[in-house]
Amino acid sequence: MTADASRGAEAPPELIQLLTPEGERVEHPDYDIDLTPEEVRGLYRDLTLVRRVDLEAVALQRQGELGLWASLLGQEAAQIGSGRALTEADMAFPTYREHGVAWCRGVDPVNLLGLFRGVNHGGWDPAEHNFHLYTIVIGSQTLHAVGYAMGIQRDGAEAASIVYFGDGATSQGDVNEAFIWASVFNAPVVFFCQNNQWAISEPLEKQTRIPLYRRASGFGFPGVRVDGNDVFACLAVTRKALAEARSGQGPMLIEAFTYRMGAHTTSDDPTRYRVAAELEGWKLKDPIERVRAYMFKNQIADQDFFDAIDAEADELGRDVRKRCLALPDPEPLAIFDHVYVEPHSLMDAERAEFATYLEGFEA
Amino acid sequence: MTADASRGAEAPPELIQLLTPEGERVEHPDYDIDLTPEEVRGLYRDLTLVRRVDLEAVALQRQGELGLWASLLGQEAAQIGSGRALTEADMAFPTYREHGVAWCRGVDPVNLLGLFRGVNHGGWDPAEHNFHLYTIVIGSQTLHAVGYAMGIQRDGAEAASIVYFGDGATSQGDVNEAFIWASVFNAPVVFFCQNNQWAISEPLEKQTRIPLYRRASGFGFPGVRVDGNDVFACLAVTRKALAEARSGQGPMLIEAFTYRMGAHTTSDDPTRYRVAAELEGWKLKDPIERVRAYMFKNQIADQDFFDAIDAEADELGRDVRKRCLALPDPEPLAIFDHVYVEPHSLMDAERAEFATYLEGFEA
Amino acid sequence: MTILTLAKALNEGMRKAMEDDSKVLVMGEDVGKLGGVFRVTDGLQKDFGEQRVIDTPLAESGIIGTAIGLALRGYRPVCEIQFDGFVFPAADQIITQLAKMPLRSLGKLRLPVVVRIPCGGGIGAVEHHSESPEAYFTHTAGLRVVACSNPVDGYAMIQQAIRCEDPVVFFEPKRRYWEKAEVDVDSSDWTPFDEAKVVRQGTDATLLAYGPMVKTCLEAAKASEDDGRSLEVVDLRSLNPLDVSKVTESVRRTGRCIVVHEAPVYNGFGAEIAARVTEECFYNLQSPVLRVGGPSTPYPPSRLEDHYLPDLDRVLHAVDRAFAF
Amino acid sequence: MTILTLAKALNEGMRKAMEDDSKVLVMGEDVGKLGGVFRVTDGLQKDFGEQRVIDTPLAESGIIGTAIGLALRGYRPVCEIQFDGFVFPAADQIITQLAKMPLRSLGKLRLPVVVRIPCGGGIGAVEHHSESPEAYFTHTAGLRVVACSNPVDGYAMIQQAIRCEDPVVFFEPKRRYWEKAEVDVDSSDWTPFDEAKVVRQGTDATLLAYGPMVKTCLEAAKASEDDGRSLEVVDLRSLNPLDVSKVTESVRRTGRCIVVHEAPVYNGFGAEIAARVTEECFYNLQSPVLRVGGPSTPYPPSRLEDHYLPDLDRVLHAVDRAFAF
Ligand SMILES: Cc1ncc(C[n+]2csc(CCOP(=O)(O)OP(=O)(O)O)c2C)c(N)n1
Ligand SMILES: Cc1ncc(C[n+]2csc(CCOP(=O)(O)OP(=O)(O)O)c2C)c(N)n1
Ligand SMILES: [Mg+2]
Ligand SMILES: [Mg+2]
Repeated sequence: MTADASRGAEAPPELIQLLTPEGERVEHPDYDIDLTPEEVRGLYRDLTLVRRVDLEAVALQRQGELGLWASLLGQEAAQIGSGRALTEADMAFPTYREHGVAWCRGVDPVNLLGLFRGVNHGGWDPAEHNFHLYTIVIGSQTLHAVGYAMGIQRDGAEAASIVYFGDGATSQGDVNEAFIWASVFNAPVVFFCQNNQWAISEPLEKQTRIPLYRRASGFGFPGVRVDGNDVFACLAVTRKALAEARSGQGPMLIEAFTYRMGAHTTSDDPTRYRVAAELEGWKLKDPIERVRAYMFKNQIADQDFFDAIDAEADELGRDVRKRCLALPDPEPLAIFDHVYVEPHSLMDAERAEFATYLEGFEA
Repeated sequence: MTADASRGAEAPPELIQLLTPEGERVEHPDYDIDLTPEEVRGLYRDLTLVRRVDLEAVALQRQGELGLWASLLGQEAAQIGSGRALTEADMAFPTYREHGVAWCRGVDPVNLLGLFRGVNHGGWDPAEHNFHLYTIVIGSQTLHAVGYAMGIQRDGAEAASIVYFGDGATSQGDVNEAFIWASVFNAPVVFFCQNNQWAISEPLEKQTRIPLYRRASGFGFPGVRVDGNDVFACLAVTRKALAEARSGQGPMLIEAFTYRMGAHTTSDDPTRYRVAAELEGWKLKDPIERVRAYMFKNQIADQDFFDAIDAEADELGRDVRKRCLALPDPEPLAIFDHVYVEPHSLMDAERAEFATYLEGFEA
Repeated sequence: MTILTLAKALNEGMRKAMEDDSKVLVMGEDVGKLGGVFRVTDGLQKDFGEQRVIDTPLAESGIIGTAIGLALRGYRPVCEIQFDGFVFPAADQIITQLAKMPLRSLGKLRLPVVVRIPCGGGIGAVEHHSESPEAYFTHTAGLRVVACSNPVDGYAMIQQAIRCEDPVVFFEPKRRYWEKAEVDVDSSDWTPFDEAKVVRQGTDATLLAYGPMVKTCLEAAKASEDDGRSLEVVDLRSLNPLDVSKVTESVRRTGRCIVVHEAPVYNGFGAEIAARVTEECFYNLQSPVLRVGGPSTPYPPSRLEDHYLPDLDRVLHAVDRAFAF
Repeated sequence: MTILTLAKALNEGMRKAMEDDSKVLVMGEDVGKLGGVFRVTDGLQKDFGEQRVIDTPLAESGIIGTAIGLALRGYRPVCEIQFDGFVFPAADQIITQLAKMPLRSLGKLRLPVVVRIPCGGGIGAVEHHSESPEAYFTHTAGLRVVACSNPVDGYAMIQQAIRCEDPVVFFEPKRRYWEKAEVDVDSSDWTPFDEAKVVRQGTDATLLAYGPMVKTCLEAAKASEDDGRSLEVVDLRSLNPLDVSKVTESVRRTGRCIVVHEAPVYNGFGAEIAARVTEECFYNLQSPVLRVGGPSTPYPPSRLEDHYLPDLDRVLHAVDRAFAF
């Protein structure tokens, strides 16, 4: 059913899917998952709330409260599915778009906004959440995740790392080096590529001429393509990959086949480079609608539940907005903070000089 | 027969071979080659002469006439086989070890020595020979070759480029980016990897856990493994790959499975990291001996022929030595030459200043 | 005369170069249909086709590495690095290959490659989108480094860079992309692009700047008038080579020199200027050459950038200091 | 007291650090069985095992990128870049990640990573094996940059760098690897590694150097005695931060300053010193700060390196010029 969506490349030979766009559960020989109604409701709640936070952030940007926002619209299932597969001990390395994963890791959404509002470059403690800071330089975090996984190996710990990156990122040298290192050291790392079909204005065929999940085979580890709009499948596939990584079976590449429903960021104008029909096609595969349909059909939730979630989402949106506006601007002298951990004479001198300079204005 | 040689990795599933170490011609369904006795003698001569030049260079280094030398010992067949597959219009991009390819491209061996003697960084005109300068920064030339091939495409020319690199180089980001670009643009480029089992002291398993030729599959183009000590097979495989590239069928990766018989360079001491038995095993697969055996068996040459080649080799060695010693040291002011093509005030000023400084000593 | 923004002037300059020479190519991320994130290549792919305006894979090393290969085949690639902070994956190709290959070949190879880098801050962007990495390249022998500051120069200098037989790193001050000026697009009677320009004459001190800071310095010079100070402003335009004679001529006359850039001061390009000017004008200097630049820290979050970036006040403060010596 | 070469002193220093802290790892190309191409890591893998002394794939970006990941997991990786000229593939990881991540995290993340770089020329090597890329890193805020010049400092400074909570780029002058000195391997009473050392006292001019050029400057100072000139030599040791007070104290006393390094002069680290010293010591300087360094060209073929590299004569020539001002 998603054959048409495989831009340019051949039909996806084995898209792992557990829930159709129409909300039908389907079986897959290698991947299955047994979810309690409670768990399904939890996933639905996650999906809905992160979409709401995302919408609020877009609005905040439109109103000038954020300098920029990179929307996850359309990619909720890929992020919630994979994010909920992680154990507390696992470590996640995001790009700049993993707001859904951040949610799963317990990062307060307001903390995501700091970077986009320009009050900091990253506002949470990675160790507290086992969720690394957002990385903007495309692909560079993949090596960090592999190094981290090599550390897990050395600690003999029961954990894995997972690293997120886009379809465009697969062209960077760093990402391919990360594949090599992970493979050579058999590191417990899962490569989670959200193929949202676009790298800003460039369609997938500018990065590869075969399906991305097959890249892994050239490096000697398995790659799979999962329906990135199917939260059940994303959860099942990632859970298995992480379990294998933790048990010493090495790395795995997961290509979550999905679609960037919005602009690349709020600065972008996708009408310049892509046709509306494409978007319409993908709307039919919405990651949230299918869960909702499934839940209705299987009486996992009633209208009251959905209403309650919507209300919670609205409340969350309001709360995020309020606290975003309250985010304090940093003090000018903060420019010199945290550049070095240990005392550094140049920083001290420049800070002092700048303080004197600023005092000159107050006088 | 080379299964044992596949260090760590599984047995080579499809090593393309047309001539066994014992000098027996074998058939391969996809690759064959019809060589006239004349051509076979030519290949034998090439192999012998480049080995002789190489030996002379090692000797020159030992005697302090070269600062360094990177020996091709053991890799003659990979280089001559592939080098002789090139047409004049094709362009080759070497590492620092492709003395055999240089020979095929008509580069005077003495010109190779300049770099190692320290009188220049590269002593031939790449355009004259369609043989690029030696590149020392591992892997960087692979992107140049792809860009060059993109130029061939734009020219609509009947040509291809070929780029040489080692097993170690496959770990560099640049090499993998080159694979991506070649694949995406379907560029007429052949990737010729001489897997000589070692990157200085590091065995192949530090770079990959599967056979290298399979790397290509992850990028969507074919890869093959050829017996790198079999000059017939190297010729046949490269010829076909180049023909396909020229006719618009895109890139190909050839892994020439061979062995670095000597040290990494004359500065290296391989006894620190590899066992003698390995070397002994590979001696039995010598790339020249098998051609000689084949020629004898098939009466393609008699003793007189071999004697004549040996004499030619000795003469060439003497000639190279003589002309190496005669290579002039560059003038001090040459430091400032060719840094820029167009006039550059900083270069002019520094050159003038240095000239005055030098004159101070003469006075 | 046509009124053009800097972005459009660069666009027209590239268009002209592409019309004049079919070997000129444009390549980079999103330079095609999108016309680049700043629209500097807008419309070029439409008019010159995908063979000449190439949307590349997302890999900066690949962009420069393949541009080198294209140049070896006789092409003249103009590469766009999307933002200043993303040039570093290409550092190796630029520093060890692009800069050194002509020398390596004893002059037999030429690499007429232009590396366009939108640079600098002041646009409220996130990390890596506001940097000024010029010093990494001015220190790299074999490269020419230039920075344009206005539409007139933008139109001319991009064409000069493309015609140059040496590799050129070409900085474009992104916060000035939308500034307008009258440009004579029919003339090609241009100042050589390795010459500085005195953009305002003065007698009491010399302000040296390039790229985004030229405008800031002009404003400072104007403001200084009220204090009765006459400041000369020199737009360096070329950072390697530096137009030493024009710079020293000015400083000898004024006796004071202040160099202004956005990049961190520590070992920034201002250091070279200060060292060189001092050596050449030692007896003419009434005060040491002062440097105004970013703090020696990474570029801060954008809510702090007004404090980070040199502005009118910071320049005038340095002028005061120079006069107080 | 033990007599050690610089290479061995570094080796012993690393060994000590690995014994003291099980989180210390050594990683790089050929650092294991081979012990590195200069044998600086000789024997470490044998004694600490492959988990702590890691032969890596041939990829510098990978080395630094994974070292960052290991540091995030609590390890203290000491990375070897095989030669100066091969650090550039790692430029992005060093400049955009290693240097900036602690700030990015508002101090929550620490990256105690050491990047060892054998540097400089004078060993008759081929291209890319003789460079001095320190200025690329001194200009990169977030990094500490140090250079050792002798076995005593080598032994101490490598341990200090490993213990430091900030990322450190650690330059080792490869042509001094085989120089010997007595090292007290039992003491850890060391000068802080961000302090300069006056290695010879003098009154008439100050020579500033680091790494390989310290020895050259000491020789020049000795030779100058015959001309009746008393030269002070300061080994900077730390390039970022610079020990400004020790440097300016010396220059104020002597009134003349010459900075010597192998790297190209143009925008090299000497530019920063010259600019800063001039600003701080303007009224004390009898002559401008002079810079002795490599020409602003790529490193030449080795038969020319004696002309390229600053030597006794070039330093003395600059001293003469300083006195002639
Ligand atoms: C090294 C680098 N080059 C360029 C950019 C500019 N840039 C930001 S996002 C982007 C496209 C990324 O595409 P993809 O990896 O598919 O991720 P997506 O944004 O679609 O999630 C580009 C080119 C960057 N951030 N880093
Ligand atoms: C970027 C870079 N890093 C490190 C080196 C140092 N070095 C020179 S050759 C070599 C090993 C290369 O191995 P391989 O690619 O297998 O080629 P071989 O020498 O075996 O032919 C290394 C690490 C280099 N030249 N360039
Ligand atoms: Mg994408
Ligand atoms: Mg090898």
